[in-house]
Amino acid sequence: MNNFLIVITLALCLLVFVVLYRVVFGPGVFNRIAAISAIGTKTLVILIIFGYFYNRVEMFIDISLVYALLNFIGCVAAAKYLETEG
Amino acid sequence: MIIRGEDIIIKTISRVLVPFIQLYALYVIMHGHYSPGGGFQGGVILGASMVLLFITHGYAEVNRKFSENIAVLFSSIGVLIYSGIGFLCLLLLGNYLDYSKLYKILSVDPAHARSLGILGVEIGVGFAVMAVMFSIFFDISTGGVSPDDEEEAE
Amino acid sequence: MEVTLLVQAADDAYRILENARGQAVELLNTATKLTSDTRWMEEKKIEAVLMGAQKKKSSLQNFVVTFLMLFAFWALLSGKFDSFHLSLGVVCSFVVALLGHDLLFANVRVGDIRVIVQRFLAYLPWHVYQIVVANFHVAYLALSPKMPISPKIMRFKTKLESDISWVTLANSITLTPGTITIDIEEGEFVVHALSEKLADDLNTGEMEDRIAHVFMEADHIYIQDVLDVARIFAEFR
Amino acid sequence: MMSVMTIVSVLFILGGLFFFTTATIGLIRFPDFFTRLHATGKGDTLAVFLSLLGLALYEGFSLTGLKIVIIAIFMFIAQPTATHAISKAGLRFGLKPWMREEDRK
Repeated sequence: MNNFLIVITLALCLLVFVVLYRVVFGPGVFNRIAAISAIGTKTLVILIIFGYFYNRVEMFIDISLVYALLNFIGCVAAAKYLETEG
Repeated sequence: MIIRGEDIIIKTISRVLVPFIQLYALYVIMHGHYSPGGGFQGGVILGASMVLLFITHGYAEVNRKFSENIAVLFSSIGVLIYSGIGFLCLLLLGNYLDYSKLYKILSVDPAHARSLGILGVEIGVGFAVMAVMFSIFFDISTGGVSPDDEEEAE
Repeated sequence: MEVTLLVQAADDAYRILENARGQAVELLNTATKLTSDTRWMEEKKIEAVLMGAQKKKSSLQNFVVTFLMLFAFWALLSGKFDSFHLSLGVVCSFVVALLGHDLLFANVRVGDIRVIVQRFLAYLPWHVYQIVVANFHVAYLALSPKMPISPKIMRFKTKLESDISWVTLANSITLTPGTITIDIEEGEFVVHALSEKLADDLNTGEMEDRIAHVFMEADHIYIQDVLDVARIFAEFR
Repeated sequence: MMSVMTIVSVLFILGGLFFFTTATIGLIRFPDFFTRLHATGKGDTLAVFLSLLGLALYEGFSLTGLKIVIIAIFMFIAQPTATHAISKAGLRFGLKPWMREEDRK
């Protein structure tokens, strides 16, 4: 099972790098925000899988929940800011 | 009733989520000595929940619950709790923040006293971080002048 | 001679009939106006009664319910059931409930909460099915070389009333195949659809009906629907 | 020897990885901002839900598993809302949706 989880983690990291293309080259700031939000969702799964490697799942779940919360709040805040500025 | 034309979806969702986020932040503060996190992280989440309420419900709603003056008061109280526990340890002939000396006034064994001392310090740090983060956001978003002051000036 | 009399009589008869019809129309008009007036007044009265009742009991009740929900959430998070941590939980939920008891239940609609929860749970399987279909659709579009999409923006008005059902509808639209809710402008949903067919699927209003059923909004019966005045008028003219 | 639960959770996680992959490919390949939001808004929601459900099953029915389910439910609520927030800001900002050539006339 551990090997399987390592493979999943590596695949997710690869996907994060693919999404990073949109963050760097994505035309306009909105594409970048959407891509960063997508990276956040992948990261929170990776964080929980890390918990299994270190045998401290309950600790990493807390971190992952915080990550999800801040991802959501940051996304809404950026959207609101651009809405008022634009 | 529904106010037509307002961004009702984000408003409703954040309205439902904010109490749970705040409780989660308090959980992170209170369980700082078992799990990751602690005062600073919990304070940041608490501040973030306030920011979410601010950007979705506007100045008036937040000001009714948690005004800027209270934020300033809370940041001072947080620092007071932190430094107060530290100086209390000094008075009890220990080092600064040497929690185990607190057993002399708490009537528990030193290990338990250490845990309680850490909890107290974390509550103080959490309050301070939350209030400072919120007032920084407040100042940035209103340009340093609160709408109440403007009304009085007019 | 007789012809003129006849014509006159016919004329008179016609005028009388015309008069009678005018009066009848007027009467019916007044009647409809009255029904709509009384309906409006009745609605106002019911609304006032409900508002008053809600205000009286709502504040304390909301506080208690919020407190209990938050405390359950705390117990789930904490996982430590000794007295010290539980008392910490009581204090924390009390503080948060004090600050936010008007947030969680801001616009409560009148309705049986147990029925709503039951119907919502019954609604979920269909919704999950829709989400899975939507994901395979996105996967197909993303992997197909030609990418058969022709996006368009459509607007539609909804008949739903409360804000929680609006939110459910908007999030459901976002999660179902090929459509996302972009905006709500003056009560109109602005939806971005990936193709004409998917937009038509949305226009049939199946999802709207289901959500109206979940939040008990399909159970209204308006007086206007029962007392169909328009048909009587059509008979007269 | 793997138990049934482990196999089911492996299947769930693989499903989550598949939808993550398609959402990412969609994010890269789709022509404009709104169509890309279709990919992230739908794909990531179900992918996170499936992977977290798989991990929760692997963990078993404990408090930790319940916490993972809480994250999944939170994402289920938050992801469409975030999508809505960004797309609304984009529309108000003045982004024009991409259309096919024949539709523009």
